[in-house]
Order: sequence, then structure tokens, then C-alpha cells
Amino acid sequence: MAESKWTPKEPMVSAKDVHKSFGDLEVLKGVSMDVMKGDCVCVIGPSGSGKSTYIRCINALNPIDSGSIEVEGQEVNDPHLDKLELRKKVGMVFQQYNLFPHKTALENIMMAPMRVLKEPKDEVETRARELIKKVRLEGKEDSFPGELSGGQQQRVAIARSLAMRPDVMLFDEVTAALDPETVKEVLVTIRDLAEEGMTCILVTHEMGFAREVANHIYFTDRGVIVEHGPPKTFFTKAKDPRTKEFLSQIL
Amino acid sequence: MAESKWTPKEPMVSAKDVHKSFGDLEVLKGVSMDVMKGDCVCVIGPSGSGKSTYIRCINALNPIDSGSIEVEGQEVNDPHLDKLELRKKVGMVFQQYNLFPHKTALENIMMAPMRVLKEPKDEVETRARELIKKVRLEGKEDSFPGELSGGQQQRVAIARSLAMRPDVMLFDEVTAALDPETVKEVLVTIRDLAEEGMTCILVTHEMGFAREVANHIYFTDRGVIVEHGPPKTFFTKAKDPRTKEFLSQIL
Amino acid sequence: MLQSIQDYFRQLAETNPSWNFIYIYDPVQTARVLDGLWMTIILSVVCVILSVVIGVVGALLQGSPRRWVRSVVQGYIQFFRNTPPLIQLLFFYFALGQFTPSYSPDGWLEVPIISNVGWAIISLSFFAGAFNVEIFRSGIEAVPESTKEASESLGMNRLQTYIYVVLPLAFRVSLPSLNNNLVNLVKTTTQAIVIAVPELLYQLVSIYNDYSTAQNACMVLMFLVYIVLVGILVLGMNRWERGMRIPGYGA
Amino acid sequence: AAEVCKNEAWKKAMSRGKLIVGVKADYKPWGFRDSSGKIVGMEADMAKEVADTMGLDVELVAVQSSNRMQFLEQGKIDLMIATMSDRPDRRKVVGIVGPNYYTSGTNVMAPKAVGLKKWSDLKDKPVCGKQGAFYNKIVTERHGAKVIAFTGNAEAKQALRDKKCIAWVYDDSSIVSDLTSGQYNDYEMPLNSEDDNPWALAVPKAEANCVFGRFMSGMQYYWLQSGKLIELEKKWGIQPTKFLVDKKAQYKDWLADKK
Amino acid sequence: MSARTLIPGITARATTDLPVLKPFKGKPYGHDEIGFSRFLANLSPWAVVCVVMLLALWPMAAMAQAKYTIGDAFDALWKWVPFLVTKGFALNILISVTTMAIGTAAGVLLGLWQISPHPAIQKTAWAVTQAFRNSPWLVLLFIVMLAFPFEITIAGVTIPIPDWMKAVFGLSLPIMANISEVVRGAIQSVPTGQWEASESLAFSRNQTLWRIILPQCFKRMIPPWMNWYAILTMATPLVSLLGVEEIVTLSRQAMEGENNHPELLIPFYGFCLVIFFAYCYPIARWTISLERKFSVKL
Ligand SMILES: Nc1ncnc2c1ncn2[C@@H]1O[C@H](COP(=O)(O)OP(=O)(O)OP(=O)(O)O)[C@@H](O)[C@H]1O
Ligand SMILES: Nc1ncnc2c1ncn2[C@@H]1O[C@H](COP(=O)(O)OP(=O)(O)OP(=O)(O)O)[C@@H](O)[C@H]1O
Ligand SMILES: [Mg+2]
Ligand SMILES: [Mg+2]
Repeated sequence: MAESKWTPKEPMVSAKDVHKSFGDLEVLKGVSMDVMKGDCVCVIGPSGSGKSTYIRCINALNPIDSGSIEVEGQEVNDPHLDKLELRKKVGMVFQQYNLFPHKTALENIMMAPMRVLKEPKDEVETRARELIKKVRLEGKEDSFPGELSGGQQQRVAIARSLAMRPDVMLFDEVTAALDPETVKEVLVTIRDLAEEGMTCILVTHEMGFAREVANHIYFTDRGVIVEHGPPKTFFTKAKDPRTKEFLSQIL
Repeated sequence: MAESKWTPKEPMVSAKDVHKSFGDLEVLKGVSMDVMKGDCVCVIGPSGSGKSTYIRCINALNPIDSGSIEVEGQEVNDPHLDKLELRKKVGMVFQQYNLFPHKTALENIMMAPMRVLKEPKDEVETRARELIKKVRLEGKEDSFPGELSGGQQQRVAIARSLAMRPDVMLFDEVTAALDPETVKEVLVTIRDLAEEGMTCILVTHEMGFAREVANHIYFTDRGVIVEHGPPKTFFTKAKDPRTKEFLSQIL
Repeated sequence: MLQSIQDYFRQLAETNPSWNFIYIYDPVQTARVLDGLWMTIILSVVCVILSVVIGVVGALLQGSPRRWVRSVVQGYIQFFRNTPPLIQLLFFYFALGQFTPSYSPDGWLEVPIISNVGWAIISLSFFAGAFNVEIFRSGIEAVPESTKEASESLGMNRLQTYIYVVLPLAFRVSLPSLNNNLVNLVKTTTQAIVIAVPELLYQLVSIYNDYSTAQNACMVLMFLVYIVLVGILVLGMNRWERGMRIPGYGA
Repeated sequence: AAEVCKNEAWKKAMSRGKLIVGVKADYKPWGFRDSSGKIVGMEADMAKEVADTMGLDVELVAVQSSNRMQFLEQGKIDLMIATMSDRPDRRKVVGIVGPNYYTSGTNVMAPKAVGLKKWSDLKDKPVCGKQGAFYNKIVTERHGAKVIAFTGNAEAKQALRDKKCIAWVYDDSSIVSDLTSGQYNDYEMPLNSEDDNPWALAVPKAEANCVFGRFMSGMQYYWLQSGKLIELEKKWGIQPTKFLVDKKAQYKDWLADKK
Repeated sequence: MSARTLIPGITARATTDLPVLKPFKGKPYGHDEIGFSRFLANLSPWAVVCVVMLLALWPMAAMAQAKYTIGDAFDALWKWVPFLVTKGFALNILISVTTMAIGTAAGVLLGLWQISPHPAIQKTAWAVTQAFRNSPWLVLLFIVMLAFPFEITIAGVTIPIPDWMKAVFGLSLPIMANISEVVRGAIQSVPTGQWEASESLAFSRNQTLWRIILPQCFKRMIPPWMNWYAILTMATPLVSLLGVEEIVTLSRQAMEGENNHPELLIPFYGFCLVIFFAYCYPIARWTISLERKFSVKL
């Protein structure tokens, strides 16, 4: 962070012509995108279009083949990248929550700050309890993930990422595994975050949510960004035929 | 069946003040409902409200604690009930399809009529092929379940139930395990059935479908029916606050 | 009291020569039985502990990025799992025993640093350890990739991920198989008789070779002792398993 | 003789025309197998002679120390001639009759380097042996040695060679034949045999005082008196025993004792 | 499908069960049930050669000092091989095959009782299974050897029960218990949905069991079953401790006949090892290939 010449006026996340293949299958075929600090960006698109792959590349969970991704001016596609540094800046929440089942909600949240950042326990615990309150899970501190509903688990997962005080949050279809009623709890949590000015990149199927929260929407298909724009124009004035078809199916 | 005095003017399925507990947990707290021949009834409600339990009680998969459920005038809550007789009248389709993986689609459909009803093979096969056509799976007769997509499997499961020529069909969230695009195939099949006059009881999360197909909608919460009515009034003029909240969340 | 019990059994042996519980009334034989029992317990306890240690270390080594390390572990497992433990014991004692350093108290006798008891412990521990490696490895494999990813995306490094997330979970998955294998190990300690380790079977066989009328009584004792030993182990493991249970999972 | 003699085993053998004798198959040269699998040896010859005398065919069944008495009790064999030491507790279970036909001396094979002088040198020292052998008990109880018993003699001898014990305890005639084979030149049998381990053959307990028992008793007197056993000893290359010589002399004149 | 418009996300999967630990898919049996076979089968031929060579190290030290050479020992072995194989190993095979037949028949029955709806039957079957699974084989063998008569008389006909037959009964007990567990495990690995679906199609319990459930798990039971066969075969030398004249007993007797030279240990026990291996290795390979074949379909 220190060495970076990045200033808040430049994009927080900047992808340029990202290519990525799995074996013979080219999943990303030149994706570019700039996300400024405080932006909330939604990525939508049909299944298999490479949304998850893209978001995982930002967090260096998948290496990219060519192009560049910069987070706060730091190149992710750098073999000498300090992945831990990157991951302190970028938080990620998965569709399957992936909580640690043998730890309570509170312990899940406290683990990374204590083990990775080596922060003192008291401090971390205070912050963790605040986060629990923020995601509206008071009283569930000592429950194990198996004892929580899907929505509650997902909120713990969000709190767990936030505990690392990231600058950017990535969300990959965080509500896809939830039943309709609990979807809302999670979305409210994310909206609160966005309103507080957190930089967010979301992959979602929730058009209603995208429309409400995002300030920019990207539509991907087969590894390329087909169309993008602010929600108002995007939903009503889509030009690309593939986008139109997709929107017609879900609208 | 012979001994029953039931006439088509009386309810096909009639539940009166059904109570059911699992251990200390009372899941159904007095559910009543009359379903006439040819009706298509949808049961909606939040997760854990007892929908599955109720529908399983109708098929005597779960015994009830008190109250009564009559199917064609026959009491289900009767210890001396001939469960096999009941199940010949009532077909049930599950969320998880539960096809027999060691049998082809056709064999899955033919098995129960041949083994349970002891009908001759030729006859059963003719009927099974008609059913395959009805659920639009021509050409998949000899595929094993493992070779079919989720939506196709679910349609085989429906055909398998229909092969027993039941008078009532129960569907428990039959599309919940399917991805958005294949949901439609299954719903079309059920709508066809309803339009042909089959008595159907559906548990579903598909509000749009409920609105389109059902002639009565029941909303359950915490083991009681909170509100019910025909779709037109139900969706727009719900009175109960809990119903309103539920609908507001999903609309 | 003790006297009268001894008298009773002495009497029984008089009247009923095939039921000579000699180890109850003859202090010399009692001492032999107790020695044997003690040796069996030592063998069991030490081997159980060692084999678990071997299993954990082996499983870690098997995940090593270095090919030759993996091959060595693989070779070890193959050797021990494919040969009857009986032959392994002979092999260790007679073949490898010749190459171990020894000291000589009287000019002739070469007391090896590793006695036959030592070899039995080594051989049996490595035998059971080979199975334990596989057990722990499959436990580690059962921890989903996504859980590891989650901990990585929180900034934990490989080692931290292993210590705090993977191993605690893998251990729980492995417990039932581990349980089986350890029970098996305790049963296998009887085979140490082939290298003349004075464990319980050895002592009992010696007793009934000296007093042939005691054969039945010896077998009864043997049966009881092993049922009790295995019972204690199973109870302990079950308690442990329950203690390790994560609330909210499993039946 | 209050019991009535049913003579079951005797009659059964007679009616089937075959005498079934339990002998050892793992105790060269008394009973062992040739490479075709047939059981041969000194005791096998004795069994054959019993059957011949009775006018029957013989069938040899291999028995082990651990099961030979059960076999006889259960009637699986009619007669047992299986290097069994004569012990009071065994007399309670099976029918041991007549004079003992042999005695073995207990002795040890030890490396010359150890320089054993007397039995008491064995005290608290490891001594290799074979599981099920009676000699183990003698050296343990009388001389305080620590016996390490292996499942076979080959293993026991290997352990001796590996210097895991200072001696191998077994019967003296086996040891002598090993020493004379030239394979064990660095070894010796330095102690005096403890010579009081009489061997007995056995019939079913119920027939000890009936036809079969008396017949076998007679057979043994005959063997001892006629020198038949000395002949067999020679045939199987066993070191001549003083016991047989003494007995031959003792029974030379039947009535000598009575005079 | 206008529904989706109004209800964003409503059609998404509604599963709430966590994929915390991957379900043991395609592995309906416990680790130890197939482990042995898998291991044996994974052994590549060169590894076999290595093991044999390693074993050959054993006699080297002993060889140096003795006049009776390892060559003599091998000569002695060749003399005995025909006898050891036709009389000894043949009996091992006979014992293992008969034991497996009896153990399987009894084990399947016991396994079905273990899932009986009748609590008394179920508990008893469970207790029997656990008792025989957990006691050492040797002890069971001893008890049966001593408790069984050597002949039985039925309607005046006396049928002798040879020793090896008694050993078969003794070994059948643990095999029965383990097969019982295999059967129970396989049946319980079939999702309960299958039972409910058949029930709601009006199948009776027996029809469900025999027509729906067992056909599905039959294939799954074959690999662990064969694995137990291999384990059993490797365990047959145990009966030598009871004097049954199988290959190890006869090897000992043969060594006796050859004057118990310590040099004989390697050739004779080594031969036992090799012949067992030669018999079990192909079975293990076959087991694994069967397992692969079946795991694709189901
Ligand atoms: N590790 C991998 N190895 C090989 N192929 C992969 C891998 N991960 C993803 N793919 C393939 O890459 C393509 C894009 O996958 P991705 O998960 O990014 O799609 P998605 O847009 O997130 O779809 P969904 O909406 O279903 O989650 C798919 O065809 C997928 O099969
Ligand atoms: N076999 C059972 N034993 C104990 N509790 C049960 C059992 N089956 C269901 N329950 C409980 O009964 C309640 C109602 O369950 P049910 O499956 O009927 O709900 P539902 O309305 O179908 O929910 P969903 O929409 O999630 O399927 C839940 O709290 C559930 O945990
Ligand atoms: Mg995705
Ligand atoms: Mg439900």
C-alpha cells in the first residue's frame, strides 16, 4: 500500500482486457471495467458467462492469462504479488457462505483479524460484536453455523469479510442459495454497506436489487461485457439483442 | 373405495383441525381445508411453516396427532387405514424427484402399475408411453435418470405418479431444486394437468404460477392458515399483516 | 473372601478337569496373566498413540509438493498394507533386528537396543499407521475446496488454513474410520505372539501348554479381556466423537 | 473296576477295520512329514505296529500339543502317541496306561563362547524355546531362566543365532542330532540332561482299564522288553538313550521283580 | 413465466443445507471396507519386485556364517512346493470360499434385520453384529473349535465334521458381522427419498426393499464384499494356531522335516507370502475395476 502512488481519484479496481482460459475453454475474452471508490457495481448475465471467474480473478483466486487487473493501483496479475496484502484490501463473500463450521459466529468473525493481522483479542472482539450488530445478528454470537439459517449464515460471512476492514467487497451471488424471505435480510445488509460508501462489486441475479442499489450495471455473456450503463437506462433502453433477450426472460 | 359413500359433490380432500407435532415442536396447529374435485390449490408460506408436513400428512407419510383428513370420504388418520388403498388414490411428487436410478424413465413409470396394481405389461407400457408424450419427453424413454436433466427427471416423476391414475396429485415444491430456465418446463406440465381437471394440491414458491393456475391460494405461517382466497383477491387485497409482509417482500 | 473364591475354583478343577481356572488360585499363573495383560495394554496404548501420530504426519507429507516425499509415503503405505502383519512382525524382528545396534552385557548376548516388544510396537504402529494415513488423507480431501478458498481470501496463508480450518474439520470426518482401525489394531496385538512378545495370548498359550486342562478357562479369559479392552476404546472414541461434534451437523 | 467297560473305541476301530492314531507331524524324528506329505517317524512306526498287532489298517492324524487331548476325548482319534509328557493333570483327562515308553532329557544348545557350566548359569537369562514344549516349564521353574517361546524351532534357532538368547532349550536327542550335523560347530550342549521327563501314550479315559488300555499297556511292555524301541531309535538316528537300555534290562526276565 | 419479474430471486434454489463437508459421494462404504483391495490393486508390478527384493535382504546376514546355504533351503522348498500347494493352500482356498458363502448368507440376513422396523429384532441384530465385529478372530475360532463336536449324528447317520469345517464356522462369525455392516451401510446409503417415493407409489415394505432398494445397492456391495473376501483369505493362516493343516501349519511341518534350519524361514514363509499375494492381487484389481464400473452408473 505504502509504495503505491494510487490516489482516490483513480479507479479503485481497474480491469483492462482480461483474458482467462480453463484448458481449451476461454472463459474471459477481454473484460475491461473501472470501479471508482464508493461505487457499487452489479455484474449480471446468464449462467456460465464467466461472472464468478472474473470476480475470483480480482481476488487472485484464479490467475489471469493476459491483460491487467489493478486494485488500488497494485497489479494483481504480478507473479511477485503479495497475495496476503491484496486480500487485506479485498473482501470476498461466496454463494455458499463457507463459514468455518467448527467455530461460532463470533469466532468466525474474529479469526482472520487475530491470526492474520495479529491484532489483540480484546480489540478484535469489540469490533466483531459491532459487526454482529451491524448485520443484525445480536444474540447469535455463540451459535455455530449449523445452528443458523442460510440468511443468517450469509450475514455472518459478510461480517467476517468486513472484520478485515477491506477497501473493496466482492459478492458472488450471495443470495442464490437462500429462500426468498431471507434473501431480503442479506440484501438490506449489503445496501447499508453501499450507502456507507463501501466499494462493492456484486454478481447477482436479483434484478430488483441491482436496480435499487447499483450505480452501474454490467451485462456479460460468453466472456465479454456486452452492455453496461447506469440502471435507469440499462433496464429500459438496452440496445444489444442478447441483453434484451436476457432481460425479457427475467422481467 | 367401494364402501365409501363419497360423491363427487363432497370435497375430494377435506382436512379438519389437523394438529401435528414433532416432539415438542407443534408444526401444524389446526389446519382445515376443503378441496373439491378438479380444484387446483396452492399452498404458500415462509419456510418452516409446515407446508411439507401438511402435504405429507395427506398422503399418510406422517401420521397426524388429532383432527381428521379425509380423502374421498376415507379417513386418513385411521390406524386401520389401508395405506396402499389410499396411495393408489393419491399421487405425490417430491422436490428431489426420487426417481429409481437403476431403472430407465419408462421402467420408472411402469413399475408401480405392474408391481402394485398387477396390471398386464402391454397395457401398462402403452399408458406409460402416452404419459411420456404428455410430459413431452418423447425419445427419453430408455434414458436412465442420471442421464436426464433436473427438469426432465422431475417430469418423469410426475408421469410416474400419474401412471397410477390417482384422483389427487400432491406437489411439494417440485421446482425448488431446478434452475430458473428449466422450472418452466415443469410448470407447463402441471398447468396442462390442472387444465384437464386433475385435482391438485401444490406447495410452491412460484407466485406467478400460483396466480396463473390456482383457483384457491392458502397462506400458512407457523402451522396455521393465516389467509386464503382466490388468486385475484389474495394477491391484491390481503388483509392479514403477516401475509402482507410476506407478499411485500417477494413482490 | 478371596480365599473362598480360590477354593471354589480349585474344587471346580478337581471335579471338572476341563474347566481349570488355574490362574485364579495359583499365584504364579496369576502373575503371568497379569504380566500378559499389562503387556497387552502397553502394546495397545502405545501403538494407538504412535499410529495416530504416524497417520497425521504421513497425511501431511502426502500433501507435499515434492514428488519424492509423496513416493516414499506411498511406498511405505504399500508395503505395510499388502503384507499380513504376522509376516511383518517376523520380518522386522529377524531381518531388520540384525542391523540395529546392540550392546553386549556378557560377551555373547547382544541385547539389541530395540527388544522384541520394541519391534512389535514399531511394526504394529506402522501397520496401523499406514491405514491411518489414508484415513486422514480422505478426511482432508473431504474438506471442500471452497472452505479453503474462503480462508485464503481472508488472507490466511497455507499453513494457517491447515491448522485452523482444514485439520480440525478433517479430524472430525476421520473419526469413525479411525475408530474402526484402532479397534482393529488392538485386536491385532495378539499376533505379536509370533515374535514371542509376552502379551496376553502368549501367556495364556504358555499356561495351557503347561497345564493343558486350563485351555477352556484361558480362552474365556481371553474373550472377556478383549471385549472389555475394545469396549473401553470404543466408548472412549465415541465420547470423543461426541465432544468433537459441531452443533447443527449430523444426526 | 466298578465301571462297566463299554470298549467303544476298541469296537469302533475293529468294526471300521482301521485304527486312527494321533501322532505329531512337527517333531522330527518321532513324527514328521516326508516331502510327499506322508507322516513318518519313530512314533508313526509304533502306531503301525499297534495296528498290525490288532490286525487293522492304520490311519495317522497329525496332532499338536494344544489339541491332542481334545482329539482323544472327542473320539476323533482312537489312540495318541504324540511325544506327550506324563503329567498327573493329564492323567485326569486321558487314559495313560502301562510303563512310559520313553523319557526325554531336557537340555540346551548354547554357543561355546558363552561357556555355560551349570544349569544355574541360566538364571534370569533369556533362553529361546518353542511354544508348547514342556521343556520351557522345566527351565523356568527349576532354573529361573526367562524363556522366549517362538512358534517354531526354526525361529527359535534363528533367534539364538541372532544372539537374542543365550541358549535354545529342547530335548537332548534333537540337540545332539543338530550338533552332529556339522551346522552348529560353534555350539555345544554343555549341561547334563535333566532326564526325568517320561513320555506316555494314551487311550480314551474310559478305556484305560478296559481292553484297549490293557492291550496298550502290554504293547509297551513288549516294546521295552524286546528292544524294539532301541531298534527304532537306531533306525531314526536318535541318540541311544540310557532309559531304553535300562528298561530292556529290567524287563528281560518277566518274573525277576516277583522273585 | 411472468412470475419472475415480480419476484426477483424467487426461483432460485431454496436449499438451506450447507455444503460444509462434502458428502462422501460414491463411497457408500467405510474406508476400511474397500481400503485393502484398493491398496493391493494399486500396487504396480515393480513395487512387487521391490518388496520381494527387500525380503531377500533378510537372509543375507544369516547366510554368511552357515554351511547350509540359502540355495539348499530353496532346494528343500522346491521339494515341498507340490505338497504345500495341493494340500495346504488348497485348504486355505476351500476354507475361504466356504466361509464366505456361509458368512454372506448369514450376514445378509443379519444386515436386513438390522434395518428391521421391529425394534427388538433390530437391536438384537445390532448387538450380534457389534459383538462379532469387535472380538478377535482367534478367540472366536478357539471357541467354535472347542464347542463344536467332531461329528454329528442325524437320523442314525454319523456325519464327521472335519477340523477345517469347524474353522469355517469360526471364521464365518466375524465375516457375517462385517457383511451385515456392509449390507446395512449400503441400504442406508440409499436416500430416504427412495423409500418415501416407493411408499407413496403404494409399494409395500417388502416390495420396496427387494424391488427398489436392494437392486440399487447390490452393485455397491460387491466391492466391499470382495474386499472382505481378500481379507478373509489373508486371515486363513490364523487357523494354523489351532492345528488345522493349512499352508502355514504344513510349512512348519515341512521345515521340521528339513531339520529346522533357520535358513528355511525365508524361503518357506516367503513362499506363503507370494502365493497369497498371487491369489489376492488379481482379486483386488478386479474389485477395483468393478467398483469403477459401478460408480459411473449410479
Ligand atoms: N476451475 C475450472 N476449470 C474448468 N472450467 C471452469 C472452472 N471454473 C469455471 N469453469 C468454466 O468456466 C465457465 C464460466 O464459469 P463461471 O463460474 O465464471 O460462470 P458464471 O457466470 O459465474 O455462471 P453462474 O451464473 O452459473 O455462476 C463455465 O463454463 C465453467 O464451466
Ligand atoms: N421429521 C421431522 N422431525 C422433526 N421436525 C421436523 C420434521 N420434519 C419437519 N420438521 C420441522 O417442522 C417444521 C415444518 O417443516 P416443513 O418441512 O413442513 O416446513 P415447510 O413449510 O415445508 O418449509 P420449506 O418451505 O422450507 O420446505 C420445521 O420447523 C421443521 O424443522
Ligand atoms: Mg457463478
Ligand atoms: Mg418443504
